[in-house]
Amino acid sequence: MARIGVFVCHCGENIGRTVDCSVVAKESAKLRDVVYSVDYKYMCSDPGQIMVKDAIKKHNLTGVVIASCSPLMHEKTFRRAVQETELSPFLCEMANIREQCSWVHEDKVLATKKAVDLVRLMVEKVKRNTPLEPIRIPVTKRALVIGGGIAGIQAALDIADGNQEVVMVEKSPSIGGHMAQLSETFPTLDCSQCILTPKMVSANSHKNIKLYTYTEVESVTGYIGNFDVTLRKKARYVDDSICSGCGICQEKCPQKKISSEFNTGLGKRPAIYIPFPQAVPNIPVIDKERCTYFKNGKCKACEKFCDRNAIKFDQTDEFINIKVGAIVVATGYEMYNIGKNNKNGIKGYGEYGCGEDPDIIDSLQFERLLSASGPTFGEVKRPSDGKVPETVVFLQCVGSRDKAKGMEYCSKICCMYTAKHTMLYKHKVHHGQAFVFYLDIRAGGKNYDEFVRRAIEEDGAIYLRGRVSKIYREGDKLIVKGADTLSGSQVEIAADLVVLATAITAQPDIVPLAQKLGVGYDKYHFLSEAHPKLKPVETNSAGIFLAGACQAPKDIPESVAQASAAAAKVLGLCSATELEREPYVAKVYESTCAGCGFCIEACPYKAIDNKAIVNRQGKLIKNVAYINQGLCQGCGTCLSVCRSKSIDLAGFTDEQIFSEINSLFV
Amino acid sequence: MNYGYFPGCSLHATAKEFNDSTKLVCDKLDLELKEIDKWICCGATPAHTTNQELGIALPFANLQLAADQGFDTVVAPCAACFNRLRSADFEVKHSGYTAERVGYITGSRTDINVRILHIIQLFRDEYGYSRLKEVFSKPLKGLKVANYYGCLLLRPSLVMKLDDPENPVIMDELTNLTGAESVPWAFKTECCGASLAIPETEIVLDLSKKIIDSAKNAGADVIAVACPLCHANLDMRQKQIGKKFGADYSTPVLYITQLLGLALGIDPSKLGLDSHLVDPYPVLRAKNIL
Amino acid sequence: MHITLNLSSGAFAGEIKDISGANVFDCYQCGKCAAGCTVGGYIDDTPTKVIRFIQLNQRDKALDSRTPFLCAACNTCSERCPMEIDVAKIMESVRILALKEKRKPERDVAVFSELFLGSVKTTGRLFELGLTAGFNLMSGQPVKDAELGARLFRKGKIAIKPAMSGNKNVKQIFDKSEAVSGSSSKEEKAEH
Amino acid sequence: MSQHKETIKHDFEPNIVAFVCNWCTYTGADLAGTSRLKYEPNVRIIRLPCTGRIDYNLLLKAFESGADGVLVSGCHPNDCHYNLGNFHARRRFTVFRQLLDFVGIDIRRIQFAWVSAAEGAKWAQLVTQVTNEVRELGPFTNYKRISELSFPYKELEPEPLEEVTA
Amino acid sequence: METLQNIAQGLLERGDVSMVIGYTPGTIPGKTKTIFARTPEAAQKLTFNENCVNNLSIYLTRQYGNIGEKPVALVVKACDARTVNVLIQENQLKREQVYLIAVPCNGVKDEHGVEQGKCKSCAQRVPKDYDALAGETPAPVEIDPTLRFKALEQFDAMSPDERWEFWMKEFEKCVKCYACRQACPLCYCERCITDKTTPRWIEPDTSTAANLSWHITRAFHLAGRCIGCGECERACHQNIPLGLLNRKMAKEVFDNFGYRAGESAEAKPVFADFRYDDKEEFIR
Repeated sequence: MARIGVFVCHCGENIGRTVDCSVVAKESAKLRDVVYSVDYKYMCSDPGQIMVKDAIKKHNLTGVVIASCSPLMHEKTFRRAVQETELSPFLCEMANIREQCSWVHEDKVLATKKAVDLVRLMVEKVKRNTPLEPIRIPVTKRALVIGGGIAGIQAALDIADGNQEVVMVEKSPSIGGHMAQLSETFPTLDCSQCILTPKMVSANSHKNIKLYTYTEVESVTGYIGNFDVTLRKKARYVDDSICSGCGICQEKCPQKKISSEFNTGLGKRPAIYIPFPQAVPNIPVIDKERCTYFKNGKCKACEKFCDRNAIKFDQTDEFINIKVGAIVVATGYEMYNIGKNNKNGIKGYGEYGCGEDPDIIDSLQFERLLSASGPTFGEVKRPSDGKVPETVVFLQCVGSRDKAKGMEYCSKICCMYTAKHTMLYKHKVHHGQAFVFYLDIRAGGKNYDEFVRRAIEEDGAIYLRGRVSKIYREGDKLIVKGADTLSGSQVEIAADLVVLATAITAQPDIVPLAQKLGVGYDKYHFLSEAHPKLKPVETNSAGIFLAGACQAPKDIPESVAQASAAAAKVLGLCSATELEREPYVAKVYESTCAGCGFCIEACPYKAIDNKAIVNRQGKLIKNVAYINQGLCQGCGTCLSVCRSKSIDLAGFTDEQIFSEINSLFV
Repeated sequence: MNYGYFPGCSLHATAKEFNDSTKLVCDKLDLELKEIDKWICCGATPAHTTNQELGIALPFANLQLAADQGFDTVVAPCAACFNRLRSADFEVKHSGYTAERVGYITGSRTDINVRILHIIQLFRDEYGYSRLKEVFSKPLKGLKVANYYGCLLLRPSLVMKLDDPENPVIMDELTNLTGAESVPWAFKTECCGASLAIPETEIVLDLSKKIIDSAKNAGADVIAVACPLCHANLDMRQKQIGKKFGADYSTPVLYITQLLGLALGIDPSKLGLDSHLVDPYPVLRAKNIL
Repeated sequence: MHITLNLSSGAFAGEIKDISGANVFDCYQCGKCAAGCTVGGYIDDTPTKVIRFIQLNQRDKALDSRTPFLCAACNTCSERCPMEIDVAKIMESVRILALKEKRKPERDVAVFSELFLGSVKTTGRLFELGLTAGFNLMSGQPVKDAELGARLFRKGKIAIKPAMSGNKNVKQIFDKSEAVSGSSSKEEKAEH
Repeated sequence: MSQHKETIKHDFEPNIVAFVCNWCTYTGADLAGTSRLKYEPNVRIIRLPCTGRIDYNLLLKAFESGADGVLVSGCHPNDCHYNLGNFHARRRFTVFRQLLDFVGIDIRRIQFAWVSAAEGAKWAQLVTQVTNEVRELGPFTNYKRISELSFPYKELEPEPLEEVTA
Repeated sequence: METLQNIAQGLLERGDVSMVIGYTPGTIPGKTKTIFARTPEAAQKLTFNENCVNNLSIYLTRQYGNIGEKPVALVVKACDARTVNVLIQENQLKREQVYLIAVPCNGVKDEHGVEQGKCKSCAQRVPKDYDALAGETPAPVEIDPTLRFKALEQFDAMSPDERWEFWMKEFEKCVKCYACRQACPLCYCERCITDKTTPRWIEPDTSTAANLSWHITRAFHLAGRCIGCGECERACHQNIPLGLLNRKMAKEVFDNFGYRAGESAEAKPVFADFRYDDKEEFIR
């Protein structure tokens, strides 16, 4: 016979204000099998927990219902308390009378009635709970870091320094990401490459880091502690074990006029190329689409001149299988392009000429113009004719905060880097004038607002509060038609160069990866964290963590901080030899299973297989489903496709749910 | 297929050459336009900016007339009429509340389905560029044209659905088909002030000047338009503009249908080239087109 | 300029929403409409500011603004608004309300519309000569555009007689529109 | 969904059962609470790991037990904690709804929604909407009628013990 | 052209199959009964005519224990063969365990001489896949495929309440003899859900409510699986139009997922599968 105890928490005023807790306790006492019920101000406090423990002993309770906050909040607390008695922690259930009752209702009578119902449901459920044993799973002490930008590098280094192995994957030929493209960084104006390259080098040389560039994630299976990952190492056509990175191939390549990705189209590169001088690894890659040999079958200039015979035209993609225990996703962002050909749902800027005018550039391009390693060696020269622009107009919020273009969010970093741009521009072109069209200056951060003020006060940037309606060319000049809402006027500026702070958008190919990983994403395709406040680096897939701008627009300090946080999570995970997992897994009743195989097909984890039942003579009696408890994550999809009800799910058994429903309305 | 033709008030008065050229070109292309009997004014801008119901009921009444007369498509050369007809149709289709009111005002049913096309759409979508290319007999080689779309033809783009509101190409494509060269320029979708011409003439003079300047700077010999209001402001006001700004303004402004008519070898005087205030003949002769 | 704010601060915005369907609180005052406004050089308040007046419930300031009357209805603002607000329609609504209350901050434009519609009401179609002559008379500039008129006349572009006369159906549309419009939005508002 | 709505007394308060997944909707409902959004108190949530676990039996049983309305909610497509559970559920519900409709159960009484962990506001709005809609439909009496008709022996059940002894 | 008897005889003589399951004339005129021919002689008793209404594939399910080491030959009409496909899809059978003798079918009649509903809308004269064909390949016929769902149209015009009244009147008659289940070749579960007691999802009594619960379950369990052989309806002595429920399910599955049960033995069962872009207009 079940003996259930009900403990009703007031949560101070939080529950007590709307739910009459003493009534709930009294009503609970009337329920069949409830032998003890009580209400108390703070059940989660030490005295509250002691109360529960004492009652379990004194009344020989076989099950406990805590009516308080959400189980997502305190289930662990109370189960731990219960565990300290003789009772299994899985014989404790929570009735959520705070988040889903007292906080959302105002009528005390109805809220109390609902609270009583919620308790009754849980009493019915807990009566049918069984003591379960947590599942222990081994942990592979190796992490995968996807993405080799600053976030990925930082996470990899922190994990590696914590003495755990890291496999780092970068889809482009070199690590470094967007940060490698930047000139100086706000708010200190220190050189981006100067602070980044040492980290790139140590990521490459760290004994605990195995680096794969020009490599993508092909597939991911498994679960926390035990992921099986297949990587696709794309053919570089250069043997990275032989190549010394001398660069002679680049020099000899007859194709010289390919627009350089690293220089955002402002510079040129050959068909065989090292993306930038400080690239890590310093090994070239052949752009197959543009290579003369691959196109016409003739050339091989690079091969001829390579004295180490490192060029391998017959190289193919290579697949590498690795086992890891945790994954850090640090895939970064991409700048929104104002052109017509954009991702679905995002429109171009026809009013700004759809990016067809060479002197309307985006901020990343301007970074390259400012950068000493850039196409102009740090001199600000406009792309159309190489003239030094004397009037530069900066537009913030291009695409961002723009419902019509499909991006309603703030890109967060543009206010700061635009202020930086105006400063760096002024430092290089002393007689030049920078104008900035902005909507709001968002400069929250240490020394951030001071930085923007400096741009305005010391470096003379004129800030105009308003958007720009149209940009068009008139001879040598670009006419910028904007507004200054502070004076309530239209503003027209004849500019030499226009720089657009375009929105930070998710990586265009992030969705397939997210689906491989089972990580959620929002409508803008930024990856979803498990909790906006309390689990900012976790995802809803255990063992997979986020770092950097793949989650939302972020600046460098934030990306680095989140990367280190993700690394701490990974190290925490690796510090245990075994993981405990809630034993909510499904099991098959073989005697009634007809072996139809629906569950095998439907299982998202491929955790179910056929099992042949044979008699003593070895003759097949029948086939039934068999669930691998290690792979089962407990979603219960198999139950719903099982017609004979031959599968059940621990923790959410048919009987438990059935009696919950049955006790709903009395 | 025959099309219900809605000329609108201007085409029966100041823009009669638009009317003539439209009819001649369509005749030549065997596109049968039949004027909607007893059509009424679409109300233009004054109606919808004074009384919303009126601004929808007037144009919608014409769609009802067209439907009653058995037309399933209405063609309007005037950008303003086209805009009002499309807008009225859009509002009635998208709001039951509006439909009910318009039904009451016009005393006629509102669940009608009439396609509304601008004349240039007729050439693009119904006749087709490939066929057009074949029928042009007299290429306008060497003529540089600034195609001026203005506002009402394109915006609101959600309702007009004619072309890209910022970088439209339809008139340029037609121009290029005639053998003339359309020049890229910045003011093709700016507004000339249209309905303000009479009450706020000065504004219109300023706006029109900027447009003509931009076209001239882009190297255009003539400006092509598809709207009688644009034409009125750009052509008729050039002398006044010249006076106001102390410069000579004599850039011919032609209707796109006149250009097409010339390319089809239609007599220029029949196309109404004589009725412009800025005489286009000198330019056309200089380019050996006439 | 001084503005006092009080409890009923959303009232005017509601009125505008009933006519235009646009929620002025979507506007975050970015000024893109002002930036591209065709008549930006001639208006007193930018469209952004007119919307601000509506947001702040400044009925008089909005209705007495010349801007909605000088609006060329070219829709540039609506087309480019990042918040997809139909700004032109808001201007139209302000103007309709101003006319209803016989406010005419821009008399000439109001008179022109009146004459235009008057012409259409009596003849079913616009009689351009009558309109221009009438406007010039009423606006006290009888010889305005006279020279232009003479040139147009010579080109055969001006009809001397109205095209159609006395279309009954048109008069009915005008009368009923006026009646419907008078009762407008009130019931609708009650419904919401 | 106004925050400070005065409580209106209705003649009929519907009983609504919500079957929700643990990861998205249950968390979203928690978020509605944390954000102190107000909604109608008619819904009783039954927490399940995933919409994939929500078999048609549960929905049917809910109606049998006296629910006036049933709400099923889980993660948006591609957002499922278990990757695919909701896709399977979506397929089943598409057809099951039609079956209920076919035998004459008003399918406005059974509603489906995707509510993510971030959509507390959507949850609050959803519950209020569904409650109002079901309230409008009135009590679900179909089952009571067929049960009453064919349970004549119910009346023959023995009197409660206390009364006999008294 | 080979006759049914010849094929069967050959199979049994060669020992290719352990038995041939087919039809043989019954004792009552107009009826046929099942024969399990194990010898070449017995094969001569096989027959096929318009009275061969039964779906013999039920004898392939495990409960009958007919399948041993050797394959079994089965006489199948086009519709019966679809059932076999479903059984293969659902791991109840391997294709190599059954030898399909297809018989060209122009429609069958029940013992009262009534042509079956399924036949009126059936354009398939022979199965898609078989091992031997008894008789000649018949000329193809064209029948409007939407005819299958014609009978459902009457319900479109009815209100939910009217539909409820209609079905409750039908379900009221049910005595839960479970003949529908027993006759169904796809109800092969060893322990039917209705016999499960912990928990008891379906009340065992014969109140209309409990009957409704059973019939919803039966229909839904056959959704996307039932090929429409009609055995359930024929077995129902209370004449409950069970076929309508099955057909409705088939229609919904077809309309929504473009899937027809039994078309292929390789296809994934419709409810063990999904598409990322399945329709979801009904989800808020």
